[in-house]
Amino acid sequence: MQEMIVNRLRELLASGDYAGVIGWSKGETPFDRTPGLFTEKDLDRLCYDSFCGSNLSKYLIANAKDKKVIALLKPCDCYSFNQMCTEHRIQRENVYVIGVGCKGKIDGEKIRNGGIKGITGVSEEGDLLKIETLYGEKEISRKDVLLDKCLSCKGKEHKCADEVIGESEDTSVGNKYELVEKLDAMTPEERFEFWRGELSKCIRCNACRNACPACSCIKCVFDNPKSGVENKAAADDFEENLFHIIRAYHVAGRCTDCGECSRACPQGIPLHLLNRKIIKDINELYGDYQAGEEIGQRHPLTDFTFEDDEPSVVERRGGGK
Amino acid sequence: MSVNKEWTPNIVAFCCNWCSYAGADLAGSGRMNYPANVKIIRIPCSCRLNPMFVLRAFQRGADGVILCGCHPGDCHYSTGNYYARRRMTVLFSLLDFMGIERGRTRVEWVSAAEGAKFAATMNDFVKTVTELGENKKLGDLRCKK
Amino acid sequence: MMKKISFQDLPRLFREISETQTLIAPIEKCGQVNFGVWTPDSTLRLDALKTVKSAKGAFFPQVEDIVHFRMKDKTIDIHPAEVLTEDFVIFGVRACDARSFELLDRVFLADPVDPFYAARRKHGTVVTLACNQPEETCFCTNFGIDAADPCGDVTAWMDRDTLYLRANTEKGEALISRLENGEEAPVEDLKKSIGEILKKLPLNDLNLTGFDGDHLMEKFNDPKWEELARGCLGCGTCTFVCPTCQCYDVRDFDAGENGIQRYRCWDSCMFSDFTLMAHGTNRPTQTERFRQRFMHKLVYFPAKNEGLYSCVGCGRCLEKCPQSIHIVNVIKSLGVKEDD
Amino acid sequence: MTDNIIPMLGVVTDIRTDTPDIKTFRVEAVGGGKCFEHKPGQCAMLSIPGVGEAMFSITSSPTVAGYQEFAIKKCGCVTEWLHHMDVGQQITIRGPYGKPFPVDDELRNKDLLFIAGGVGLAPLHSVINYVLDNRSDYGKVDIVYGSRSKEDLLDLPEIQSVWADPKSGMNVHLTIDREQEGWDGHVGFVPNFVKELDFDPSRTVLVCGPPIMIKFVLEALTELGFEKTQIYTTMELRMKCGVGKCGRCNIGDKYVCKDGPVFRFDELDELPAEY
Repeated sequence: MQEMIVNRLRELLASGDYAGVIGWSKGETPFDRTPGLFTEKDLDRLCYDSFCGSNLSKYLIANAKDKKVIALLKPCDCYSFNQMCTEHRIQRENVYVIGVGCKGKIDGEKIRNGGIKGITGVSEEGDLLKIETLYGEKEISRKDVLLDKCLSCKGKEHKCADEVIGESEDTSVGNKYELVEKLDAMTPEERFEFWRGELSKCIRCNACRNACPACSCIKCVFDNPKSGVENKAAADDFEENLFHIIRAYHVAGRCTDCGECSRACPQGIPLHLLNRKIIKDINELYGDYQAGEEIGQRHPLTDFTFEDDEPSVVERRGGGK
Repeated sequence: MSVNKEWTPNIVAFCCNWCSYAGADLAGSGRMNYPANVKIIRIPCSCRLNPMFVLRAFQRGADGVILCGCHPGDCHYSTGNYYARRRMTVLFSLLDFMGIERGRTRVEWVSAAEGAKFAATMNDFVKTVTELGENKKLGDLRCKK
Repeated sequence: MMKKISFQDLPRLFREISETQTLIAPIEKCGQVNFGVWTPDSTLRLDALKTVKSAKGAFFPQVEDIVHFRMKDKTIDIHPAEVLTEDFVIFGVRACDARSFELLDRVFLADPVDPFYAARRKHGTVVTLACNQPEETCFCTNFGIDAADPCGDVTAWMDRDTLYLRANTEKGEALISRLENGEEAPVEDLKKSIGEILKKLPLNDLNLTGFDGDHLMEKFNDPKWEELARGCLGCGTCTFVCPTCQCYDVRDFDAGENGIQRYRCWDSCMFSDFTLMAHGTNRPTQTERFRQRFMHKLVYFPAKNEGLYSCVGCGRCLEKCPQSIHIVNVIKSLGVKEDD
Repeated sequence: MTDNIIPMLGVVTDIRTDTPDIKTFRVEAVGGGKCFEHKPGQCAMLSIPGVGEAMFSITSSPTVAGYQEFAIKKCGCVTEWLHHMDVGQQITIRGPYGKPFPVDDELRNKDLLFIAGGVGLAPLHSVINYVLDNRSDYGKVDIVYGSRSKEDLLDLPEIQSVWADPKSGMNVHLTIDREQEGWDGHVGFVPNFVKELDFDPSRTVLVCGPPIMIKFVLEALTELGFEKTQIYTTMELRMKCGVGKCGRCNIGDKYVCKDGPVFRFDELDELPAEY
């Protein structure tokens, strides 16, 4: 598929209409895939395979501002792209979207955390990953090491592609709200303990914010000394909570559930659960809504009906008391 | 949790200028009692309540936060409270999801004529929060006395 | 003198140590291993090669109060925070992190000495641990670090069910003298087998020629920076997991009636507001901020410190950068190529 | 032991409004007298707890007994607060930081030329007064100072009555950017003025002002035949610690707070142009 993509890109770039293509290149370790804007001359470094898990749509804000570019987007990245077009952060006409086929992306961290160490090479054979390590060869099923976001795959359709190259597969398994429901069923004390444990790992590196396609403010409240919440470090438990509540709430209704926050987090905090809880609430209270489904949607928190539930509905709904 | 007998909760009430704030006035001039530990902050409309204000109140030592605005349909700006209603619902649900007791946050619609309702609401809210005890989950330790 | 203790008895030793001083060790919490205060309930993970955050936090904590103020009318009361006066032990530091302490010393113990850091160094005993299973992201060998025989007050080796320990300093001696004597041979064997693996590490042969003060402007003006930085998100992950990054910010927290707490906290040169002043910033683009980070590690720091690089090859940035951009890319891209 | 990062108390004993956006603050120790001794060109960290801390150059000469002065332009959070404060307010102060101008070494017995623009006079002010108080140690002295308008000239009364006094043995050349009623002096930008004045290239130059002015002054001086080794300047970057540790003011292998802020232009040539 990579060859097909590169050949097509060569054709498109030769027309001179585009300044380059937003894609991935290989790096040092078998899992390293670094995003960047590739021009005709470094196109041979462009790579697309099972490790290109990162969402490239956010790079279009900076790169498609004053020039036309081509973007390689996986089905899930298309939602973020549409959402940013809706918010006028990206000019749709400046981007030629090539939808690239995706059968789920592999999480290097999951392989490492699974106890396979010293990985020097990975090759795919159907559903099996053959892993060369400093300590001998190992095998692992591809399905077991997919990125978390692939397990809640939104489907194989590219929602915004100008053309599609390659086949996609829906890799979702089970109910994506399973963990949210599990937490909902706990008592407030248990929930609080769960989040305290997770959030106490936060190092305030801002990776979740900077990776998030919905976090596209030019000046973030957390960088603004006048906001009163500009604290670079979690000097107190409260600040960890504050940061993540504000961040989750700020993308409420706009979050496409792309999972970049959890993928980027160096401490493995399941940040997407906060967003997913909001999505679940919105769906249940205000009707099914998927941010980024199409360009120009009005999201539920900038909308209302006369018959909306009162906020006290939170107290009446199920879950542990 | 042992509740000190001396302890009374800190309540922050955000009140819409056009209704609940006047409602509070009416409660006052009508000599209706409501606890003195309710601190009223006047806002131009219930939808002015930035969710960050709620968190900020908790940070600075509030034990409960209540938003009072015009009854749905009566908003001075016609639709502000409808937006506020959705926003607060989602916020309160998120706080609940993080393990913050549900009773610490509330929204009530109180019109300018409902002085009695204002007093009753505050009495009830203070009672609920008093039962919940001190807010230990969502405050900044450096602000604690 | 080599000492030994079986893993079975380790909790007992830890309990003994923790009775008199704080014991910091790699502990698993919510699925991640970080250095933390050991208690009998903690999940000790000496087998984890790399903690997410490095061990530098034991001496240079992420957040540290420095002074407290109270203001009344026009007057101010100043209460400096107290420096550490109690001993502590940090157990299970790997060779790379142990070297990072020496690099931090170059900054914080340089004139004028940082009192908070100096006190922690004085009261801390470092127990290092040899790396039985180095990983593909390790490249400490490039910086003359021996993962088979790390420095520190005490060096420890894990051999099957026994931990061998050797004191290197008086502080170390005091800590482990109570243990029974151990044999040298198993440790020698272990060192040999670790040495064999170290030789096979894929990132062993980084060419650092030309990364020095003499080539400062040449490296600074290299056109490749833009390409290297183009995927950088500008988050602080690499900085915060890095054992040698030492930039900090000083901030005030206004706690109302409780006065004002001035604290310092880790900061990142990758953040857009790092050098922001009222009239703007001198590094307006991410490329410049990215360049600053790596120029500092590979050129500025060695220029000031007899060629010592401010990188220890721990490989945390390789594992943790959300977009896989790291120091090895920089060294390979800007360095002298074999065929040049 | 903690004195290099823990501040001491200072009291603001006088506030003078110099221009619409610059005020000069006199700072003394709480019991009276100077907070510390300093050398011309050094800086100090002033702070208001809860607002922030910032580095300012010390405007007064070390020869002044009993206090230090800071000319501060209103441009950010801290400076804004300082501008609103009243006499008697306590602030915190720590310092002195940085390398001073080499007034007792390289500058001694030299013919000096000071070039300043706007609030850039602040750090040079200290040197000029130091030179004035030790007049016999230095040769000819010329001061070129320019600002946007007459009102924006810092310390005009002092310049006119002390520095321009023939007894001082110094020549003062003032300029403003645009024609203005009540101004019969020179009009034009500082770099051009320097060229017009055609100084002898044997002088040692101390220059401070906005970066763009410094750039063109440097060009003008080069045109006149000056070498970079004769020209000193002082830099300003964001600083937090003041002791070369927090990493903020790092340029090349130098920390501006510790290795600067005074640099000779040939030294700057060896540094990346990130200032």
